[in-house]
Amino acid sequence: MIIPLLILLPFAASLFVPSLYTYVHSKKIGWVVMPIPLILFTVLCLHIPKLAAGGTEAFTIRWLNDAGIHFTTHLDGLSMILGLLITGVGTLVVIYSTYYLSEREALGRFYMYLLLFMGSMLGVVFSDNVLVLYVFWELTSVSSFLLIAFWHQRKRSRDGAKKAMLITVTGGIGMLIGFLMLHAMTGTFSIQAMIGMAGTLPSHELFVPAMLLILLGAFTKSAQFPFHIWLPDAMEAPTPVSAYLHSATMVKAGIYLVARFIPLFGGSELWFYLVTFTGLLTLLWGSFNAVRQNDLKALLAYSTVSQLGLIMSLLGMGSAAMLDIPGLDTAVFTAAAFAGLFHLVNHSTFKGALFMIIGIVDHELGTRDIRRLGGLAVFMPITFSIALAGSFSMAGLPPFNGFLSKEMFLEASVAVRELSLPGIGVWIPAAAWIASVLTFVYCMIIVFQTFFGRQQQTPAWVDRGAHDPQFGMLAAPSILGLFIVGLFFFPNVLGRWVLQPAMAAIYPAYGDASQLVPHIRAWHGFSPALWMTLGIIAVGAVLYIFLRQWRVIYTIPPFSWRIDTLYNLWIVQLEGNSRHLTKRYMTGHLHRYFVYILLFFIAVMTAGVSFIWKRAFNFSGDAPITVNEYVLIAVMMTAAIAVLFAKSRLIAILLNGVLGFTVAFLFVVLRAPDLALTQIVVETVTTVLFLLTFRFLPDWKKERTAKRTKVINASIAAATGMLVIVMALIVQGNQLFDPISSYFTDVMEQSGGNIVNAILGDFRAFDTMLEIVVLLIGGLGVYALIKLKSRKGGGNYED
Amino acid sequence: MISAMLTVSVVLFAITIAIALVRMIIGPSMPDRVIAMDVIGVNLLATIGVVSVLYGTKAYLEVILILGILSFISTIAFSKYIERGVIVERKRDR
Amino acid sequence: METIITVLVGVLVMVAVYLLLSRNFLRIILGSAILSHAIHLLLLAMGGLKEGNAPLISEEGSVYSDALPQALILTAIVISFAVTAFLLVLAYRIYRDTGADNLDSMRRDFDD
Amino acid sequence: MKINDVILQTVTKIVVFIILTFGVELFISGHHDPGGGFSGGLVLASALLLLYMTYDIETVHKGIPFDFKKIAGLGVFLAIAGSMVPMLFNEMFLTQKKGEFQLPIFGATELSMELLFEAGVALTVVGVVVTILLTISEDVN
Amino acid sequence: MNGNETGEFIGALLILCGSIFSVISVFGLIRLPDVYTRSHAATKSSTLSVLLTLTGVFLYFLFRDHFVSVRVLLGIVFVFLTAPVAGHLIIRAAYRSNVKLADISVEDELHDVLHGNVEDGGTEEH
Amino acid sequence: MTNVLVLPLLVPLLTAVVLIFFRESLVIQRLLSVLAAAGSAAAGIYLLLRVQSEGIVRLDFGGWEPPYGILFVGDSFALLLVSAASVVTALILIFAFSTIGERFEKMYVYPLMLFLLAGVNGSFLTGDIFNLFVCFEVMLLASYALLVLGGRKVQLQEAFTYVTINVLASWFFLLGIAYLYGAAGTLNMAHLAVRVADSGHDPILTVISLIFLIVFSLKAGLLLYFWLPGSYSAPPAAVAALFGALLTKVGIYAMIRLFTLVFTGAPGLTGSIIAVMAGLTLIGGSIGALSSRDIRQIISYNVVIAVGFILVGLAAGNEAALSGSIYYVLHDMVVKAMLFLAGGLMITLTGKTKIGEMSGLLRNYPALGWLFFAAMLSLTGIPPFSGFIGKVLLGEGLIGAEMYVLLTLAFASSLFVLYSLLRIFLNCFMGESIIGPEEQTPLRKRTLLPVAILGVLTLAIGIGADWLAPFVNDAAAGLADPNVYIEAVLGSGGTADR
Repeated sequence: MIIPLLILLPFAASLFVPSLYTYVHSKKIGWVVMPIPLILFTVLCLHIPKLAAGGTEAFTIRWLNDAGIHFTTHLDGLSMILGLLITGVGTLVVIYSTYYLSEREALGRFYMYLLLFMGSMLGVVFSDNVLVLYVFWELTSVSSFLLIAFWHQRKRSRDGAKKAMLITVTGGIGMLIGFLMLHAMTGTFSIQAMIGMAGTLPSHELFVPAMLLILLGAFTKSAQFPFHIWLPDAMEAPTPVSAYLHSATMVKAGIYLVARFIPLFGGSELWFYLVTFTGLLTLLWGSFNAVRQNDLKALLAYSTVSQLGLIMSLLGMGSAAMLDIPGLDTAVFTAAAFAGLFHLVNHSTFKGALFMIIGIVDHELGTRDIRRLGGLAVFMPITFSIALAGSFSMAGLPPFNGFLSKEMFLEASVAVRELSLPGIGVWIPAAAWIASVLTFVYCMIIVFQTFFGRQQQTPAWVDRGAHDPQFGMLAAPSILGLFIVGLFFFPNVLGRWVLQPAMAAIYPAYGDASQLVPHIRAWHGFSPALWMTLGIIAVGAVLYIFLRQWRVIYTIPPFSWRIDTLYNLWIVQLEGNSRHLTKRYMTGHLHRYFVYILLFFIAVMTAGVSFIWKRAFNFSGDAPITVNEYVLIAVMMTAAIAVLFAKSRLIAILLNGVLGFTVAFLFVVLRAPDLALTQIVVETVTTVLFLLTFRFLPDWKKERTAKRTKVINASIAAATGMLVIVMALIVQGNQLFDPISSYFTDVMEQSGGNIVNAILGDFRAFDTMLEIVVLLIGGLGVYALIKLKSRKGGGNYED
Repeated sequence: MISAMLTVSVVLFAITIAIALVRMIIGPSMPDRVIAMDVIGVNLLATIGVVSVLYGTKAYLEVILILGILSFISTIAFSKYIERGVIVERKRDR
Repeated sequence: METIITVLVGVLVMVAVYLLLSRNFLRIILGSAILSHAIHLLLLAMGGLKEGNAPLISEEGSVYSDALPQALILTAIVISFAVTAFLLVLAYRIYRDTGADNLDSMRRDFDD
Repeated sequence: MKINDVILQTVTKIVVFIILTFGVELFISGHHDPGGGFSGGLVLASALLLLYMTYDIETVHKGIPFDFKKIAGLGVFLAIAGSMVPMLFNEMFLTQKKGEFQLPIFGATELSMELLFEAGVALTVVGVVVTILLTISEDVN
Repeated sequence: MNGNETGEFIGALLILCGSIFSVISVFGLIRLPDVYTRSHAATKSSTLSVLLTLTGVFLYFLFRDHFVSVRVLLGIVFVFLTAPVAGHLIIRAAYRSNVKLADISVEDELHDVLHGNVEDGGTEEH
Repeated sequence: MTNVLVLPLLVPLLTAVVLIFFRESLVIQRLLSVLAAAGSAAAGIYLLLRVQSEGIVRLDFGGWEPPYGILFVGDSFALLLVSAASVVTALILIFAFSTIGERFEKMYVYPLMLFLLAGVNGSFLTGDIFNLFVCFEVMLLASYALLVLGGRKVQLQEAFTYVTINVLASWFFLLGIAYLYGAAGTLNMAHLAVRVADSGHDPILTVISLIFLIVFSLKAGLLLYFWLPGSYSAPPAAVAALFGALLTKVGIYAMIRLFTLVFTGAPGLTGSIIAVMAGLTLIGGSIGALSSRDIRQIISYNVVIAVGFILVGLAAGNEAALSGSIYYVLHDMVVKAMLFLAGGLMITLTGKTKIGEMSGLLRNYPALGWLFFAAMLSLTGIPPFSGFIGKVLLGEGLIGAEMYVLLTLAFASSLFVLYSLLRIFLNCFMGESIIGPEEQTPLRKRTLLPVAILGVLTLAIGIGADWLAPFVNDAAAGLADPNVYIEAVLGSGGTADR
């Protein structure tokens, strides 16, 4: 029961925040908001013991009974980790932003978005129903859009927001299809129920597409290569947002999703390959690109990309435990998954802290460009120490929590060779090692280029007396800093209470989760991982020292490539090409449109008629015909064809009149007096109308039509006419049923009278009623058309 | 006998209409065409009379009158059009 | 009879479609008028042109031509009258406003 | 230029009367013979057209001072409202009530809702056709 | 009965005569040199032909079904009334829109009366 | 009595006629017109509830038994659409009160709108194919008149295109009816269904059905949508909204009705044609939406996309897909109206039409901006707005029918919807505001109110989809099993006299 309330609380609160302006000084809104995540965090913490004991908690609020979509929440270890991060980091971020954002900003809107995001994110992790999960998933995209575009006056913010929205929604839509496929396979929307059926699924033909699509969703959200491009641009958001959404929580949603679905897809080799290698590639690409950045925030963005790749690849390796390979030591792989979860937490702590620090630097100095920074350690000692902790943790150095998980990662990358699968060999450890070296390098850049060294020239901020910010702003990063260190010394507390239940959720098949949780030790002998770490430090240091020398490679083609270019090209091309293409066929020329429509008619009907061509024509039912009728029809055809060659419009109108009168006469011949009557009158009135309206037209000029167009027009006309004839003959030759009209005759036999008028006035009086309505509308339309003159003539907009 | 006579007259009327149509198409002046149209209308009216005799039905007798009326109206409309360009004036004082 | 009427309908359709494909307003409107003649005749022919009497019960004989299509045609005539009138006035209005007697030249003016 | 239309105007006075009579007859007799509200209405409208052509709008308007849009509206209203009457008697919409009436001039006449309906049709047709013609004519002038 | 058949025959004969007249008049329409003479053929003899025919029709129904068709009578009256007026109006229109007389014409009496103030009459079409 | 069934048509119709007499009195015009639309909605909803308990309602006009007379058949599908159309019209009318201007109000704009509604409702309810044609014409004539109202050059020009193309379409419609009558000898749709089934789905009838396919494609804008972007972007906002919300839906309705009820025999051929057409429509609409810089054009192309999206459900043809389509139609009516109104307001307020010409409107008109944003999300199918549920069901149906290409196209189209509208939002609402607070045209609350109500509606349909579920399920079940409809019309014994 409590969990849905947890999700609901931020949403409800977000509704009220904007109106707080009336009551609360804008600077203090943050303090009103802050208790919300704190309460959530506390409540979640209270659940830890229950989960650690192996329990889970589920609760359902019925929503769409019919479609089987309900708000089912499922609290287990995995969602708990994310929940704690969301609420915990959330609390810190709110505190931080209270100091970070100026009171001139639209703070009400800011906190509203933030709360919206928080609620959505909680929804994502606690939902058991895939569709509800999708609901919240898209809401996170939306709120992220709003937060990135918070400073929407800047074009870069808008572009970044657009990019993030487009990419994540693309993934989301793919994921939705994947979910629907899963539903088609299992008949349920509940993840837990699906997991229960995991064994039967791999043989299903939709299994692989569903997996690919769900991975698409996860990869786009978690900024995996090549979808990572939105994340650096998302850094246009205010720094608290970057710290919160784009490093600690939202980007972890994809990781969460992958972890969540390991029980379902983990048995597939394809899954293992995709997740592991996408992760590694992202890790490499992200770290490689991070080194080249000059903007500290961009550097952190790429480092986030790379770290996300790291976690992703760990989860991939972890899923290998479920591969159906006899004699496999699964403990190695479960350890990888464990490392992944561990690093997930660690990353949130150190990356959150780093973002906040960068924010402080930016806030205090007005720049984030490392080329203009340097020597800050003197001015801002506290800031510096937190930055140091965060960076070293990220680089994988003791005594910080990153060291532990990094070590485990390296270990896993070596151990994964045990899998006798093709293509693993030396690649995984090699990639892991290279990426770690690069990580080391950029971590050193953060620390040394920002806080040490000297400034090229004395910037303005030195004179202004840059210093550590006030305590409140430092509080949040400091708390994270405490965790960075604390987790190094007491990692197993986390392991036992938080990570173990999560492992149980990932590997439900292992009854006892405690065997899945390795005891984390800082020192674990001279393992390959340790040697690798030493190598990283050595090579990394060298690389850092000679940074300026080798950074030139970023200008050489394969290294200078950026996926961004592809995106921009694609967007530009898409808009350009679509404009071009649409202009090509939407010319606005009526003639064109008629040609399209008629050609379509001709094509469809030719195809159709060719099927029934064999149905013989049958002329035996034809009524006899007399000579005068031939003459009449000849006259009609002549008149009609003569219209085509009429030299003046009056002749054409006259000929049309003649045609109308002869049609009326034909009605006489065909025993339709009412028709004849009406036709004659209508024809006359129409002719008069023609005369009335066309006084002002210039005599019609001979249309200068290209011969080719004429031929085309003529052939279209001929084909249309022929099809009408052929189809009519076929239908006449094969009348399948008697018409219902004998009924009318029977009814009328008793009373006598004009059957046609009886049909019009009684049997089908409704048609007649609407028909005069049509006429009335026509009259009103004509009246309005003539009387209502445009005031501005050809203005391009509404008057 | 009677039906033969009637048939002949229908054919004759048809010929009339056809010839008038020729006049209408070749013109040369507008009034020529209008006259041709008038002739067609009037002859059509006669033809319908004959046809209703042929078919032995009174159903078309309305048509005759209406054709007469309308042929008159359209002729007037055309002639006013030719003469003045305006068929219905707002105020006749010009 | 049905066959020849059908052929007539076909010819009318050809003429009408050819007219529709031109640019001049009046030709297009004439095209639509002829098109409606064609469909009325076709509807009638589809009911079967029995050598019956006009559908008036007072007439002698017990065979009547199919009255339903006739009723439908009557409705269709009225509707096509309304539409034609509207179309005509629309073309007239365009001409009065812009001096164009076809859409293309109108558009040219408009784009300037 | 003043055009002398005496001949036309003289004939029209008679002819219009014939046409009007015929038009009314046409829509009343629609039940048994060809005709009915629509063609009757059109014939009436053409009589009016003839008047307008022979005289001019303002002259005719003095004699027949109607807003023809409203006449058209009235026609539709009659047709619809008449069809709704059966609904009051809990019968289906558009059910036609029939009854024989002895009328002084016409003798035994079958008066029915149908006639009201047809009258509505005729009025609409007259109203709309004249509206269209007048609207354009006024604009042209 | 016999009288009926005679009556029917008379009707049919009138119709036949009417149709012959109509053909003759239409020959005039095609053969005569200018619009004024053509209108002569069209309005005079054509009207006669129609009147004959309609009378025939009237008689036919009168004798066959003993049916007095008011509509046909009305029709006859109507055509009788209107055809000359229609012809008159067309020709006046023709004249005022300057349709040329045939070359063989001898005199144009109205010319002096009208010309000089026909400038707004011409919407001639060719 | 079942006479209530005719009210959704009759009330607007009669009101419209009465309003002709009150041309000068704006108060009466406004009051009556909105009451009429509301009354029609009330009748629709009442019937909808009744259908739940009593099954399909029918009304034989003049008491003539089907198949001889004309009748209205109210099943859940039709009535859902009737109710939605009436509600949306009522809101658009309210919007029109404060935006359309007195000039228009005296030129019968409200009667015309009501006529349009009457035609639309009639098309939904009728059970006779020729009457369907007539109802179409009522709607079309009204739309012609509304389109030209105001008489700007673009309007006239687009109206000519629109009218002539529709004349051609109506001609095709009559052609189809002529052939159909020739072959099957009846006009009643249920009776047609019986006869078509009796003939063993004769190929001739299938070919005839292709003509109807063309007709309704033209009306709905399925593949043959050339006329649509131009004519929907020409008239004033209220009218455009009415068009965007209602017009194409009628074509869609007719297509779904006919191909689920009458021509059910050759799902292979027609189904695949519809599938290809829907796919191409999705592509064309998506491309079109990106191609334009004119706000109304972009929105109009979104109409095209929606048409493709909805008819994908017909192509799949199974119950899930059909109910998805139904949800989506309802959703689309609401959201398209909202979008057109919001877009129209932007244009009215700034006097510009291109996205490059506006900026920062969010600062001047925040409420409008967020409503636009909500409409955008809803149209993209982002939950919890109404587009989501239809999309999910459609997706399920397509997976069930194993039409993966179409599935991809349909879902990818949402992305183009998002992108095209996001362009508007980012360019026009965000960014530096170019209108100072003192020079901005004021936006009155009551102008925005209908838009806001539509926004609430789309949210309500999304979250409260469960209330709609019984109706939609009933509708979809009726479409999947035409016998229910046939029996309701002809009676279980009615099938005897085939």
